[in-house]
Amino acid sequence: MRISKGALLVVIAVLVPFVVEFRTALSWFGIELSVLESLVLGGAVVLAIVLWAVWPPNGNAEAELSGPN
Amino acid sequence: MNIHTYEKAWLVAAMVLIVGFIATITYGAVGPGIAMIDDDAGSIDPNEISDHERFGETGVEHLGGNEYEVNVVAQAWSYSPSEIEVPAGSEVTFYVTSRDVTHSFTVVGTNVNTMVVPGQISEMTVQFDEPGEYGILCNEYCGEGHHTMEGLLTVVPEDEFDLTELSTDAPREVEAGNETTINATVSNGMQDGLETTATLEIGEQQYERDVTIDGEGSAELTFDVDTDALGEGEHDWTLTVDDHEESGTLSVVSGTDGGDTNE
Amino acid sequence: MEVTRMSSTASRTYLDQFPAEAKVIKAAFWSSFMALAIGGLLGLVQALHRTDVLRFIDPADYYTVLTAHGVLLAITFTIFFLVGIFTWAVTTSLDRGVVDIRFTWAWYIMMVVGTILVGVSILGGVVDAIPTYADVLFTFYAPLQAHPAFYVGLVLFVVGSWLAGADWFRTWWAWRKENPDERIPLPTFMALTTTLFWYLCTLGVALSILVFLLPWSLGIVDSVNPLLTRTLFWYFGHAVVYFWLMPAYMMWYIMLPKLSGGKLFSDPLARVVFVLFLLLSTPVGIHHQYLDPGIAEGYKFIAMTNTMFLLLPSLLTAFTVVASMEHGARQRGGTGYLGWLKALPWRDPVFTGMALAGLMFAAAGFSGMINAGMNINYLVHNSWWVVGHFHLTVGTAVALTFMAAAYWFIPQVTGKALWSRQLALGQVLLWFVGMTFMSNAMHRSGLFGMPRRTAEPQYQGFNFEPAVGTVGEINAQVALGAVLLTVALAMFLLNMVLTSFNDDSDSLPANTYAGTLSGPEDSPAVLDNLKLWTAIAVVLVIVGYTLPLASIVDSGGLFGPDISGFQLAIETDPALVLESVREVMP
Amino acid sequence: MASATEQSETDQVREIGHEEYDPIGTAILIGIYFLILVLLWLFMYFVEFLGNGPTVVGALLTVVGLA
Repeated sequence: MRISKGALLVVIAVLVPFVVEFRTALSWFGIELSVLESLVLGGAVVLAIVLWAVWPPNGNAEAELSGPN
Repeated sequence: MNIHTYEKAWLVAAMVLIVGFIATITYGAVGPGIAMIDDDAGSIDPNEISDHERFGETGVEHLGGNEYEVNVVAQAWSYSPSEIEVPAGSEVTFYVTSRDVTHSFTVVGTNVNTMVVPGQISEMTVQFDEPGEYGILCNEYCGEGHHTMEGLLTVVPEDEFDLTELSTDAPREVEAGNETTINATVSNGMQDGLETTATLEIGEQQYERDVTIDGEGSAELTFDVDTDALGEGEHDWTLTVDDHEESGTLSVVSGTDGGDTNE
Repeated sequence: MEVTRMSSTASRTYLDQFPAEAKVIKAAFWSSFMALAIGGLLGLVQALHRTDVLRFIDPADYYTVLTAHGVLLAITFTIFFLVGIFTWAVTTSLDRGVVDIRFTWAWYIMMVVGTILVGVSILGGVVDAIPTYADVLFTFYAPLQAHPAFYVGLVLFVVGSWLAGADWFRTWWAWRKENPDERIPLPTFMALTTTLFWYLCTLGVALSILVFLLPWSLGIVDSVNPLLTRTLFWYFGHAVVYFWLMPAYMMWYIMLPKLSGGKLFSDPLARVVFVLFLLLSTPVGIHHQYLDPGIAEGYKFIAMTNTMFLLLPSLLTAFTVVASMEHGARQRGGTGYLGWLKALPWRDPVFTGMALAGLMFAAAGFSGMINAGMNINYLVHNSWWVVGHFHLTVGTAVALTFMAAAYWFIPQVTGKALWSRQLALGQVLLWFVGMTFMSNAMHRSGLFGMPRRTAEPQYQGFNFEPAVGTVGEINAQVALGAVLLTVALAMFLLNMVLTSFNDDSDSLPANTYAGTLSGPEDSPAVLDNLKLWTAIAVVLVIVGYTLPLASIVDSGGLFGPDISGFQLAIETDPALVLESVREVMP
Repeated sequence: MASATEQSETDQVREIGHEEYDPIGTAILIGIYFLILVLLWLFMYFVEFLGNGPTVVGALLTVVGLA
């Protein structure tokens, strides 16, 4: 784990407002996402973050950081 | 006191932010000229609204030029008038007061919004440049029917707007052979004079009158109707002045059936 | 001083130190949780009704539910928690108990009686057997009239809170005699300054109720001046939001740094912040009346300027608190410009709840700035935007901090370990996510004119036109958020109940709060001069309010122009409805 | 629950005093917050609000007209 499970959950939670408002922001540029597309997008981002988090750390710096958590 | 450099910088930035906000608001007041609801319109006794010079008769009034005044009374759970029509390109001043509890007069999707507190008169001046249709709603809780309190504001193209009112006085039944008249009153709510044509259609017949009315004036029109030409039976009539219409039915009956009931 | 005190109590819980006070605090917390449970559930009923997802109450009853939701959550939940936490803060930081525990119980019971009176009078709106009526929402704007019991209950509750304040002052005076040369410990300083502005602001609502509304509801006086009582309400109504916010601030200042593993960055600045709140909380209430007739634009501008400067203490708090967290993270081994964030104890629900509450408050700060901006108020006034705003402030910054704090405090005052930390962590995260959905949609819908306080915002003559998406999507977001919040609420209550029955009392943390990097000795002694700050606060109030109040009384009369009371219920006043119908008929 | 206070103490890997502590991360975060506030304020005021007309105007308008 690159970050603690608690921190991972927090990151995912904090992501929610960004996913929700991403749609609004895109619409100013004329791109209209449907609710489903937003959900898929959000899911993809969460998946990417989870993958990043659980990927075995490939450097010593990461291992050191995950210690205190 | 020992304050960290970053914190000092943040203190300065926070002050800049605050002053910037105040500056923006001040710009809004001076630049685009946004005025707040004020105490200019004074107070009013809610029990005397009906006799009040302004609110005794609610609705749109023409002040001259492109300036209008709209007097509105809010009460649980409606506005009087509930439908308001003003022309595009006009400057409209709303005066709103409440007969009972606190309401609001909020034009949906715009920055036209005021609380309506009983005992006080809200005054706000708004420029309507484009035609459009806006809902009006009450956004302050005013009792169980609060959510049903609504109105409609229509901004019509300038050339479709007038404050002409048409009312008619016509018999329902007339004896064949007798002369009868259909009377109409055309009033002009605008300050400018009105020149138009009134048209009465009854059966196959058509009568026309040119009307000229001064600002804030009215004209009485009398149309003599030839009952012989109509013949016995029911005759629908329509009186038209610009796009205002009044209609009714005149029955021509034989002399023995009944009298000339002019109601 | 602080360090020695903390080490002397290092392994003891609050219950060990102050068993008698712990009982009152526990009672206050549970009163608070009961209000939260009922009020929260009613919130779900409203959210589902308004958004047309599920309607099982009469639209008229919606307003009874809304009144109960507002009063129970904004007043009862917050203030019961506050009196508990302030009693903890004063006794813990002074390291002495209250002067007379019977007095402490007396004010607590008085507040409970007040709450019950208010609750029952509101309940009368839906239960026919109770002959009361109080569908006046938590703002009770005259001439909407409630049953006298409603006003009496509010007065009892507020007077109870005054006595609570007196209790803290007495405790402090007693400590002062024994420690004449000490600086006031920070938590006590926070409690006392908050109490002072509470006294100042509640004078307005007390005046409004005792002189005008209560005599009027009893029929002793015939009428009231609606603008006057409304202005007196908001004289109190803005400071009250800071009153319920201050315990959350206290938690962020004295608990968050400790939980992060560090120390409070600056004690002197914390004092400055609380002094600023004492000075500026009250003379700003007119910013709730930007769109009121009868108040001159100049007074609104003055209120706006004061309000904008009231941002300063909150902005300073943001820096101090985050810096304290960063200090903790770095002591725990965090490195880098932002990498230290990973070293914070995110698994700890107490920490995470408070940190997320603080994050939400940063967002709320922004919508609050919009609300404060005088003319931009035309855009958002009384729209759902405002509801979105205060669900971020009182509904998250305060409520989530309180819930997170409860995970620490309930073990402290009961001597029982928290039942489940995992459930607690899930709960604070779920609350955050639920509120994100609900509040975000509310803010957005306010921008296209969706009104607040409206049972069924669906109109005959027009439709709302959102800039993005549809009204249906907005409603779905609100309903989803409300459901998530309700689940989070249930998780919280379950954890609290099971903690109370928990047999495990091992490994309880000691009753400590954060030390400071820069202590009180770094701050000028004048900061502790409460008399001086109170005097300045009074002067500011006089400056801010004398002229507007004088002009309101001058134009509308002290008791108003014979305005009778209205209890606008469809069943009780058919004549009024008829009149309305007649009015709209051509 | 014990970890809320005790873990934080046992977790401490070093002691940082007031003089040596440099809250650079806080400065960055607060700087980002500042930027967000400024941009959102400008957006809300000049796009959402002023673009949401008609708006209530007053006597000041004539002053601007003359200017």
